[in-house]
Amino acid sequence: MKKVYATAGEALDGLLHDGMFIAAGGFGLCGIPELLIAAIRDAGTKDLTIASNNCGVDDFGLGILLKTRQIKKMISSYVGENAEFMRQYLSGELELEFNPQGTLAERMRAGGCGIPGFYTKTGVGTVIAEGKEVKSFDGQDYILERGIVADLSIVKAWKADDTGNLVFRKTARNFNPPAAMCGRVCVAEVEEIVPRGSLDPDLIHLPGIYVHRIVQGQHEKRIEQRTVRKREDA
Amino acid sequence: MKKVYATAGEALDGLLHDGMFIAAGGFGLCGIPELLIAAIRDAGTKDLTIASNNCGVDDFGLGILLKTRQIKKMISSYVGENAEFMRQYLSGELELEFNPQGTLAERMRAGGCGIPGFYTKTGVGTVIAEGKEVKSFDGQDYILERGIVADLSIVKAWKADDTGNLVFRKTARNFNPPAAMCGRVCVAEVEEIVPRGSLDPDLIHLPGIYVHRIVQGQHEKRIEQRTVRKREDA
Amino acid sequence: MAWDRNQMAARAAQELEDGMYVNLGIGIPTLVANYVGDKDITLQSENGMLGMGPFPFEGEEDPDLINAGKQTITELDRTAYFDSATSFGMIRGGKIAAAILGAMEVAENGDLANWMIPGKLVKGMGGAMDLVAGVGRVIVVMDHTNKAGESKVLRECTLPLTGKSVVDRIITNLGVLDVVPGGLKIVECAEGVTEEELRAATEATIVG
Amino acid sequence: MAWDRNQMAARAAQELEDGMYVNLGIGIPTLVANYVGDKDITLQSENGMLGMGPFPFEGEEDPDLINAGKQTITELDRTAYFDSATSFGMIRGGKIAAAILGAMEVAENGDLANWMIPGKLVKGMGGAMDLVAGVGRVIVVMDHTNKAGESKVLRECTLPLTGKSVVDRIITNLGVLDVVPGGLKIVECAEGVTEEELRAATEATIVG
Repeated sequence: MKKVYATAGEALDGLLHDGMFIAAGGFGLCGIPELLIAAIRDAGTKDLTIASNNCGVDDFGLGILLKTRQIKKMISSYVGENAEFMRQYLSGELELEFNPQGTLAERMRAGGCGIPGFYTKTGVGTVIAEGKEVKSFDGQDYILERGIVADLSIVKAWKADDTGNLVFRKTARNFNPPAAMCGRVCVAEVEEIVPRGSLDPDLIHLPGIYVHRIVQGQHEKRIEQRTVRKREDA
Repeated sequence: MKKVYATAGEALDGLLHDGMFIAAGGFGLCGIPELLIAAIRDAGTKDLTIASNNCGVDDFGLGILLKTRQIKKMISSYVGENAEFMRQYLSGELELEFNPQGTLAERMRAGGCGIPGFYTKTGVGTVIAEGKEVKSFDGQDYILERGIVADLSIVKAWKADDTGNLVFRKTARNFNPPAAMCGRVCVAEVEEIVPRGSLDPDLIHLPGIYVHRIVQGQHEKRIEQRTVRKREDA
Repeated sequence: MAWDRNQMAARAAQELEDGMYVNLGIGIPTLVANYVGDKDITLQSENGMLGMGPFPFEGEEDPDLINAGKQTITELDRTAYFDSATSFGMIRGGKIAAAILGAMEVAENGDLANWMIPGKLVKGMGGAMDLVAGVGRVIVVMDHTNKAGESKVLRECTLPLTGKSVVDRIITNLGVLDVVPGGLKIVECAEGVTEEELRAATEATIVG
Repeated sequence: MAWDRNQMAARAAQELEDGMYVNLGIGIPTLVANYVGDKDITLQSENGMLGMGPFPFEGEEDPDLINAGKQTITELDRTAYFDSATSFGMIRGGKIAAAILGAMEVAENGDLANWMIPGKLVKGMGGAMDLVAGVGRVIVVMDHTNKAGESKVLRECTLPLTGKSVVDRIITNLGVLDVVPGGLKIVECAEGVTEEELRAATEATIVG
């Protein structure tokens, strides 16, 4: 069963269609599937609904799909840092569903784990609760949130073996595992494909069962806010 | 904040009381908190409700707490391999709540993650669904299962650092992470405590936030079913 | 004449396709692994492992490495370990393409009973209810009749269910049947078994 | 006379006890890390990290290592990384002892508003709703009044809520108040601030 593809475009071949629902990993510009996003731009797939914590910046990450008007709706927790997003949203061209960050992560994990709904305290008594079932457990109110199942997941990992076992690096892990879980098909881009058997089976973050296609490539890995401290002289 | 204790007994000091609810890691006799179980036997704590996938064998694992009649109720998915269990259960001395294995694991994880209830297809139309709310999502029926929050979790890991970061080994991981998550207090026994900084932060299975006390000790690690194959001569 | 245990396992192995992630139950289903041939099949063990290998050589048993039947096993170069919540997440989430399981009874609507006999010692369902509710395809492998010669392929199950309308295909010593609208459809008969013999041994409605 | 930003952060740091796992919001709360002294505090960053270290030295920035404010940071010898579902699992599950957050408005019943102003650009709540609903103790650090001199400590919030009845303690430039039955209780006044001044600057009911 061949999972490794030569390019991001080939890895997405046959998986894209207008109006589809995509779940994407990444937080800010950290750990985003930048090669697959670029390939979706090149494919020109339209009317996309995308569940992703953020929507990139104007010229990088999911922001490039805004510029080309390929996104119909975003499901996100935070969409600052993107002027084009705000323009399209305020003009009514773009739909937006805000999800609390943890609710979004759990909705993805739930959808991937066959859980169609779960109860959470997050958002009780706020606009987030509007239209949602409220249920009391042990005297406290919770709202029902739905699991997400996407047509396609796009994620970015550090290393993979050819069976799709993935390892992430530092905080670039973030939404990638839950996003990968919730897709009917999942395509992963990685910095390095290593030989089978070279990943310690105890240390695999996401087993290959969740990953259907893999592509290796060069990543820009742009930094959104470079903050540093000075080396103090002793 | 000192988390490391010298003995299993000291690690449990002040945490035990009659009638309490304990969640225990392990599958069969693999990855069970054998030192903490022995310390609970020695402490003589009674009327325990224990959520654990299995209940050990007659003279090892949780089975030793059956012998001493310390267990009032088990929440488990499989309790074969234990004659004393069956005797106490059939005579009405021991209560038993069967949970499907995946439901039990998810109930622990949910309780630890602040999710008081979730819906699952598992058990729909069976005795497991009796008395449980049924809800339809997208035309399919699911039952509501509750998150578990235990007074105490007891788990077994391979390695820990002194901040409680844990690493497990092979299939001995099993129920240990979800069991650890669902306890108001969690005590972990490990084979080795390593210096802070010697565990790769990317490869920690359970962050120390879930682990309040740690004890290092010698483990018997008994094998329940030794199955082998012969070396074929070439 | 009919299939023996190994022939049933070999027939069940034909259900598996390249690239599938599969969970095999205890008993005859375990034997299926011997018949997958060149197909790239990854076995899941629901206690937290993908890529289950064969039993270890004597002296190489590892107490930290067992399967869901609590037997010592080995790992492969594709193996990944994970916790029980993750393991059943992939089962419940439909990521496992197929489960091949034994059964006490199967009904024509796909109901499955394989975990308890009232009045007898009850050991528990383990992961069976999760598997039949969650995996892509449930294939039952069992003897067609019980020791008393009574059909185990029934109009309705008499024993407490493991899952409701969950079975897709039944492979017995007498042949292969699919659960279809209205009843069961004969897919094939075992070598030396006639369709009449298969029908005679089956209490369930056979359609088509 | 009143506390400045650093004095507010220093006061907030007094809320933290040895062994606590804590989440700090953006702005003044971030400064709290400078005042924990010898206390063994572990900082969570909700994008998937426990044991957040300081900013990196110039030239050592790692694009794979950022905090929830998307700033480059470093790791410590206690650090562990995990995915976002796990991260918010520990938040929602009450494993984080305290969150110290900024606010636009706080009401006397503990309602908190800090994520949106209708009619203005809405960026989203990020993890704030999860944090205030989940963590053990919510401590708000903010100026007591807005730029127009109006109280931000109110009978009722006027802005859309981040969480309902979630705030435990409010630390402002004028003092410290606790949310108690019936209203707010003055815990202490900032240096040079009288109780009368604090009351005058507060719209909320003050009890006790």
